Amino acid sequence: MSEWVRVQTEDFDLSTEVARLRAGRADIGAVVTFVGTVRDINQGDTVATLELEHYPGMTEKALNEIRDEAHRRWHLENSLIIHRVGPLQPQDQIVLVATASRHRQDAFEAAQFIMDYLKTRAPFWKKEQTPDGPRWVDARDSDRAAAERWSQ
Amino acid sequence: MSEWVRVQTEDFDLSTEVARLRAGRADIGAVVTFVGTVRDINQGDTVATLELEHYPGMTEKALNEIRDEAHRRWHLENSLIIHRVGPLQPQDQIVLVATASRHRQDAFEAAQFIMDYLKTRAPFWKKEQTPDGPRWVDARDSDRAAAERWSQ
Amino acid sequence: MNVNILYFASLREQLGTAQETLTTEAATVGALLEELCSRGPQWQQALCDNPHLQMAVDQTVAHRDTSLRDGAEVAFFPPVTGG
Amino acid sequence: MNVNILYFASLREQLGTAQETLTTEAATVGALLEELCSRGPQWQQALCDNPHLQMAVDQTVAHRDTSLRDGAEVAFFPPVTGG
Repeated sequence: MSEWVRVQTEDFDLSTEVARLRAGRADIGAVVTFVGTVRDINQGDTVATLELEHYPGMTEKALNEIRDEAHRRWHLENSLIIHRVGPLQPQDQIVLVATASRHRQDAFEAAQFIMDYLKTRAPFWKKEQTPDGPRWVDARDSDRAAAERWSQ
Repeated sequence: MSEWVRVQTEDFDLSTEVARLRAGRADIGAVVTFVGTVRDINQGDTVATLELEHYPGMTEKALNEIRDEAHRRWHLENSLIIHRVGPLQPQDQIVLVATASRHRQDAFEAAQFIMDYLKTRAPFWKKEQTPDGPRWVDARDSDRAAAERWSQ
Repeated sequence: MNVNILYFASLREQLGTAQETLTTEAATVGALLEELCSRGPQWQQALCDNPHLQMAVDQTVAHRDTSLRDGAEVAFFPPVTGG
Repeated sequence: MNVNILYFASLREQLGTAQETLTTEAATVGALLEELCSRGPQWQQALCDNPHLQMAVDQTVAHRDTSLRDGAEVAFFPPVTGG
């Protein structure tokens, strides 16, 4: 697994990860982070826990490809993707995407691009425990549309 | 000064601020942060220190107006703006904008909007110490263009 | 030849299997799918009648006409929902 | 009437002053500017000949035709460069 792409069960600390991303790089002027968190309500139902399944091996490969593509499209000094798997509770952190660049536009666009591609291309699946029992989360049309806007 | 807009000489901790932003809000699914940092090179010259001057009173007023406008334009659960003043060194944190929403598009767009407006409307001025002496940083055309794209 | 087949998420639950090794003459993912779906209505429904079915060969997104080689890792899964 | 005038950043340095209280009959920011610029070439150059001059009245962005009231806080400054 690359130093800048991690799939893990443990939580992560935002300050620690951003410090690592920036370490020794005085040409960074902008750092954008995205943290996805577990909401207690999804599609109108209470979510008690969330289980994140993934495809070990392909996940890391897909995330590295997305990260590489972001570095090809934007001028980035560094970037980082962490995605958690296993059981999660409401308010838990799920995913961190962090991008560092000289000027803010690159960092903002690259972070959005990575999230949009991750949502539609990285093999993770969410299963929610609701009062009506477990259910697999459906893919969202809005995520597909968001990813398509980056097509060249 | 509002709880969610601060102008201060002290540094800030990203994790602490994001935890405060999210506290008790289980309907948040997305948190975007932007951190602006001091680069050691600007316009080709080495920057030894940076001094940030501001207009006390108007600064807080302008930042609150920008934050309020972001909450009018996007569905945000919360947001936070911290801007430092006084002397800063390369790699120091200058500004934090953090936005929290249910879905990521709102958080991403609102954070970009706040930064673009802050860059062109909040009364801060940067003075750099370079090997050729002190100089006031010039406003950038690209910042004006970035702010204009949000005009209705 | 032998292929290693993986099933994920809702597909894994519907089919009651996460992994199998299959000896097959299928030259493409599409041919392999036909072979699997001939096992019965449960397989037909989960795989061949599923308009959202996703597939990968050797951990790269694949299509029905993607070729198979001996020892290939083939995966079937629903649309992804991470992030 | 009296107005409190503030100068920031490079303007403060050029004019060698950060703040002054002025008794004036100027009804608008534009009239106040004319009065200040009549002080000499340094003022003319920093304020009236400056195409990038920014201004605020009572901490709100203002223009040359913005009205003044007794006790107003008027500020002059260059384009902002924070963030």
